[in-house]
Amino acid sequence: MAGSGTAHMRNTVDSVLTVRDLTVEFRVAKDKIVKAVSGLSFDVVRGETLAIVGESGCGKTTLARAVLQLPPPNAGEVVLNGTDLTLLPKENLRSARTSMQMIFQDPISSLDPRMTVHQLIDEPLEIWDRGNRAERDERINKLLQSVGLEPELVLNRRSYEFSGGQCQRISIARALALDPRMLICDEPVSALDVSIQAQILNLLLHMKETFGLTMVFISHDLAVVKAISTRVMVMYLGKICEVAPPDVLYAKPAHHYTRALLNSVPIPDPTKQIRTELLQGEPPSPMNPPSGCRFRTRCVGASALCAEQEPQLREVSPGQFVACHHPIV
Amino acid sequence: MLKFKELSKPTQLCVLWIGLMLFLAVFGSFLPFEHWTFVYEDDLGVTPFSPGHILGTDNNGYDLLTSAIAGTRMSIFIAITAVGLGGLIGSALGITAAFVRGKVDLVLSTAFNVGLAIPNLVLALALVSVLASNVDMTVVVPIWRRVMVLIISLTIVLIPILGRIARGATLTWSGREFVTAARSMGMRDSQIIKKHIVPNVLPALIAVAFLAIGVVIIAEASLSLLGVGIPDGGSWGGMIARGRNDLEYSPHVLYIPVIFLAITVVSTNQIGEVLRNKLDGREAKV
Amino acid sequence: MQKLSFWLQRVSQLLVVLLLVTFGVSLLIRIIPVDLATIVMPVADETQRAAFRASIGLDKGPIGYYLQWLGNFVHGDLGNIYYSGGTETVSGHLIKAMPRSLLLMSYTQIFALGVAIPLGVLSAYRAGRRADRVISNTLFIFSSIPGFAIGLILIIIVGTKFEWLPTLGYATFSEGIWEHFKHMIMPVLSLSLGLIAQYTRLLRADMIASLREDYVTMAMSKGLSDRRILWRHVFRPSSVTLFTSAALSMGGLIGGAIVIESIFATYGVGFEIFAAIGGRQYIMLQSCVAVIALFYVFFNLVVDIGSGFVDPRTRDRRANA
Amino acid sequence: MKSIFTGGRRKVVAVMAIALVASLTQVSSSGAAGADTPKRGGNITVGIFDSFPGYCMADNLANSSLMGARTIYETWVEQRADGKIVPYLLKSFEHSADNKTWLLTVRDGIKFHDGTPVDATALLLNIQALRGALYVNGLIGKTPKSTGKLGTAVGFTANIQDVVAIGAMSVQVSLFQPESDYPESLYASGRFFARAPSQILGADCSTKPVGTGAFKLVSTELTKLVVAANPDYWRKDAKGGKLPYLDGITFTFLPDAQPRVSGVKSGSLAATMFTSATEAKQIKDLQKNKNITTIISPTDYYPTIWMNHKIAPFSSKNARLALSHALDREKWLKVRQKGLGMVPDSIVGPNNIMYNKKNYAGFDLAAAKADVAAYKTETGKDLEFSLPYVSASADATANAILIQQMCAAAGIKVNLLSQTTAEAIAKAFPMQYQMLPLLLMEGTGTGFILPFLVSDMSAGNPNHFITQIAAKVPALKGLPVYFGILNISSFKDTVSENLLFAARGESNMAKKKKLYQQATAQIQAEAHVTNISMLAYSLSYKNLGGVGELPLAAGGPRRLVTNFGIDWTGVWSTK
Repeated sequence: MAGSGTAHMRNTVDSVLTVRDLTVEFRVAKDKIVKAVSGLSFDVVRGETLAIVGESGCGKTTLARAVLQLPPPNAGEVVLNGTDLTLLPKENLRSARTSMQMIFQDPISSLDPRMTVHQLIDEPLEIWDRGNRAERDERINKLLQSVGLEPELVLNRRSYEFSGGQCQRISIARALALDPRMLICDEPVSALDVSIQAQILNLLLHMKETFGLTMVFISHDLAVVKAISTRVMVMYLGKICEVAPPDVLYAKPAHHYTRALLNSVPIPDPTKQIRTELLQGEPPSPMNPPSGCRFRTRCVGASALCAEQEPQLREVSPGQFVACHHPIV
Repeated sequence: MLKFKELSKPTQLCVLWIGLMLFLAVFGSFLPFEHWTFVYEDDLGVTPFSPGHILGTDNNGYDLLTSAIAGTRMSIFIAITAVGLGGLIGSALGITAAFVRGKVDLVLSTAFNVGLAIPNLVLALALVSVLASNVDMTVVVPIWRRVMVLIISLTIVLIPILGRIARGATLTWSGREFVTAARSMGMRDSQIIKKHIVPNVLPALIAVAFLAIGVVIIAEASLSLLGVGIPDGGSWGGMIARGRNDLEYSPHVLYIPVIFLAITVVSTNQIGEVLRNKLDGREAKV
Repeated sequence: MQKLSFWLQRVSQLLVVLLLVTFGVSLLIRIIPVDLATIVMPVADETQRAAFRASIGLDKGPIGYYLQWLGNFVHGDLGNIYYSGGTETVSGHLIKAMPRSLLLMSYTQIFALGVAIPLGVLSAYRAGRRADRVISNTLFIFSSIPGFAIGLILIIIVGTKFEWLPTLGYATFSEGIWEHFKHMIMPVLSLSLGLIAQYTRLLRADMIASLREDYVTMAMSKGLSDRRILWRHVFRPSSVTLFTSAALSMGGLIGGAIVIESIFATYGVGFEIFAAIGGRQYIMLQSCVAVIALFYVFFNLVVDIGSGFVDPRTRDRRANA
Repeated sequence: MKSIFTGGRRKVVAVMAIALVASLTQVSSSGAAGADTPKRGGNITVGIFDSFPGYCMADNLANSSLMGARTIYETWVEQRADGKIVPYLLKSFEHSADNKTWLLTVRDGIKFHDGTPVDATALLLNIQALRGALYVNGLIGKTPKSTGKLGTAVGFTANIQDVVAIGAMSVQVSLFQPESDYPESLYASGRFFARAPSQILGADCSTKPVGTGAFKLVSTELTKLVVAANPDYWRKDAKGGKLPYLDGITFTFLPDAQPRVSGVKSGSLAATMFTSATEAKQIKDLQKNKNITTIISPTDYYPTIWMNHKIAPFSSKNARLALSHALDREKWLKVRQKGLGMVPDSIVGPNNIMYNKKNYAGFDLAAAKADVAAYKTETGKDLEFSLPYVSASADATANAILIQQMCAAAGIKVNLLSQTTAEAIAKAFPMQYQMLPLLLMEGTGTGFILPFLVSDMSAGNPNHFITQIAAKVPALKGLPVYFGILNISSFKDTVSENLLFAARGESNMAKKKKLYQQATAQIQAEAHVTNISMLAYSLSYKNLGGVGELPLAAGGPRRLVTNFGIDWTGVWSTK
């Protein structure tokens, strides 16, 4: 049922980021192509937080990196503030990237172990020559304070002296150093302890308000994105399954995959009956995805049609778009 | 990063020995000794601790202390130059291959594999013998040119070894997210290599380079022993080659250069090892 | 299916390496600024030299020369050795020399592994204790003494002082098994001491890592004997790395063997290469290097196949590397 | 300076005396071993320091590999211990009154290894092959081309005008110039052996040696010669028993001294040869070893420094004298040869008929400096030359460095020119170096010395067949160069040349000696060639009996150890 389509696109002037027909493929060997992202489109409106959710390996991270042109996608366009990044020459791309920063999954690996916190946060400022030494130092202090770190205590220490949560705070401070309009968070909390997760999520929400950010938030965990997102997009094997506001999606999922994902979230209430429809088996290989709907091999509602024809996104309720031949009503 | 006092006793000794070797290599020629080929005609093949010859003489009448110092200069010079050049070129190629990927990587990796498919010593022998052949066989090839040929050959041998290590290390490091982060910040590739890749790859390469110095010293000695080194240039290998024919009755002529060589190789290996462990230790913390 | 294509790919990769190595060496020989015929046959007249040039394709360009050499090589014609009295074929020399070198290297490997395995297991079992320290430090020093120095010292002590072993030459099996081994002991010792250190260290590190694995703790908690755990659960998985490294060290061994064979006058492939260089028989040199590269590539393949069968993870790791 | 000089010399003499006594005692000790009865059987390995490039006329086997070849081959004549040349495969040689015609008669009943008889035809073919007659004929299409190319033997035999068979067993040699000691030329210091006609005319002349010797070829390659006993060998031991005693010998090429020393000590080698040119230390060490017998040859080998007269700087007499005066021969003998050998005071040794100290430019630093200054005045240049040396040998390198230092002291700059042995030999004939130290002259006679000191061994005779054919056939135009190819200094001194040829023809020994000595004085006055030392060869062995005991076929003892080692026919293994 996972399929293509552009019905969910809003095409407003407020779109900060518009992605159309994005395709990313890797050649791993001769005649072996991993189709990580296939003809995917979405847009992000100013001030919005788009959550992209899916199982590990569904192409979320690839998608995020392709948006940043790291590496550039094989096809499709990525329009950021009215500029198609895929058409930009290298040098212009370099400066265009600054308005869109990324937070990574592994907080430790995203910081160079050889550099002090001061050097780490100073680095983007230095690249773009933002202000003189004193101005930059002031900005670094402010950024650190805003992410909840005490500048005097941390400035001259190196990343391996910090915990994961602290590293993620440093990453956030660094990402914000260039005043980006947009922040792409690639599973920023999945490597952290649950207690720290909430702190970082709150920090991100706080930062979003303070800095007026537009965010793309990637996660494999529907529970995490519930509080933070304004729109949720569910992905399966490089395709979109469903796009909807979180309250609609959580209450009334229209796609069998979304429902299965929701079912896998543990329910803290022991009185509630355990829902039966859980995902079975492993996702198929992205090298050789199923025909028609890519989810059909694991779908309880699959029919012959699903194998023949790829479902297109269509609106099933206001703001809720689903790519399925047999949506749950 | 590494403090001398924190090192273990044996490692300290190794560092001191290497320091001594470097001192002899640099200032050896200013010491008040005759040239190493000076013939002490009344002291042929005297044993160590003889008056006037603390390490004895060989059967050519050469003083072994002076020879060893001259040998230090030549061997250390050859080793450091070859490892330096090989490391520089090898790591440049290795880093480029791993960073650029794609066709460049394919070409360079294949080139490394080709270089590695020939055993070191065979490659060095072939290179030295081909490169050192004089165009006009009645024209003398000066010592400095033969030293150059030897260094170039050993460098060529080292390039694929060090290149492959640099490539591997770069692959690991350039996969780290801070490299992606730097890119997303708008950093130029050249800057990323300079600021993030090289500083992270370098320590591992330096550790390997220390090990490579030992390899080069032994390779040079082997070449000298086979008679394609610098026989009249005075290196440890040359001393061993000279001492080899006398080993039945003047074994000290063989032992002395072997001791110098072995202690130096032990020292560079030990220092390389310590450096590597130090780096591994830090890596483990990350 | 996938496996087959993996092997095909691997073999074709190695073939490319082989072709490039041989082409590189043939180029090397073409860049000698002097007339090759004059160098290879200093004692000959112009007609002989001209015939020589034509016969090996020196009158053609570098690629034509290489193709002709390759054609001959594939057909087993590795060229000739020229001297004042006539010619000898390189293949004739190699056929005689090859078994000696292969035997020398096999004995060296067997001996090195035979010593390194117990030492490695012992020092891993006793990691950090006295036995481990003594083994590690002794081997560390041994690994820093070049093989030829060990060989020369052995000659003084074992050969001429006590007259226990012959100091040079090679004895075929037909001259007696014991005679054969007597000639091999000292060269094998000189070549293997460095390897023993290398293997022991490798095995020790690998086994110490394995000893920390959960399944070992599990086995211990089941109450299995130390000996059984050590050999069955720890040594077995570690041995793959060891044997891989052993096969890959063959190339280095050939290099070391050149010096050792010239000291002990074993007249193996190493000595042939040395003689080729000493006599400036560059055609012979080219063919010898090609043969060695062939062996190197062969051992690489053996490693791939071997480790692929023993442990599929290794194969994947190697394929990714 | 002077006192050191004489003191050193006294020391040298003392050392020489010791060496001589030592070698004599060893001869007698091996004589004592002769009391044992010979033991039959056994295979031994012998270490040598030269390789086996081939066995045809043009393949110049070097000294120690000649020892191997001479187990297969025998010479027509032999040299007795006292230096006299006596018949060996020949029954007799007779000469005409003018010493220009020699009748050589072959011994009866000897067969080559291939079963063909040794007769007049075989002798004739051997001499013709040496002269190059077969080669020349081959070129014009009469005999197979496989007879090989021309060798330096052409120079040795250039005085032969004609050679014809007289009956089944005799050959008559006619000479252009008289030679009162022609058999010495036929001996050529042990190099002109009897090759079977099948070998000479066969396609494998270089690789399939067929002779009359006590051993037959099993296999040969560059580095190794394997021979096995010849069951039909013609000579018998004192009791009429079959010879040889040994089943077989393997001669192994071991260029470095160390494997040979440890080989003979450990028993891997039954015997091995050394040269005092580079291996005096090893010889002296082995002399001290009680289990090993070491025999040293007389110091009858005169390694010469050949200075190329065709090119600068040694086209100048000043340069030649400077080099000759600069060489501190006392120091050389002491340092490089450990006293084993002799300080030369003539271009040949005292046992040689040509020995004459007159005009010899010995070590004299002041004179050397004066010569260098004179050279500078003459040419306006500083004296400088390249010294070729075999860099693969550490000892040869040390030799070269010492010469360099000695020259530096006199103000002569020496550049060391690294070469392989094969290159050095290839470039020496004809000479392409500025100078080259090379052992060529040897012995007590002049048979192996004269060709190196005259410009044309045929004395420019227009009747020589090569000269005649070369005038007609364009392809052979360069051939007469072979008459003087052995004179690698490339000098032509008519005064000394005439004296040498006159001496060669003279029958009166006193007159002959005087003429030779005059020639030597002339060559030394012009410093055409010089030298730095005289040297010896040695053989060390263990568990062998009968070394040097078998007398010559014509009676009398053979010379014990020479540059080609010993005769292996009567040797047995005591192991």
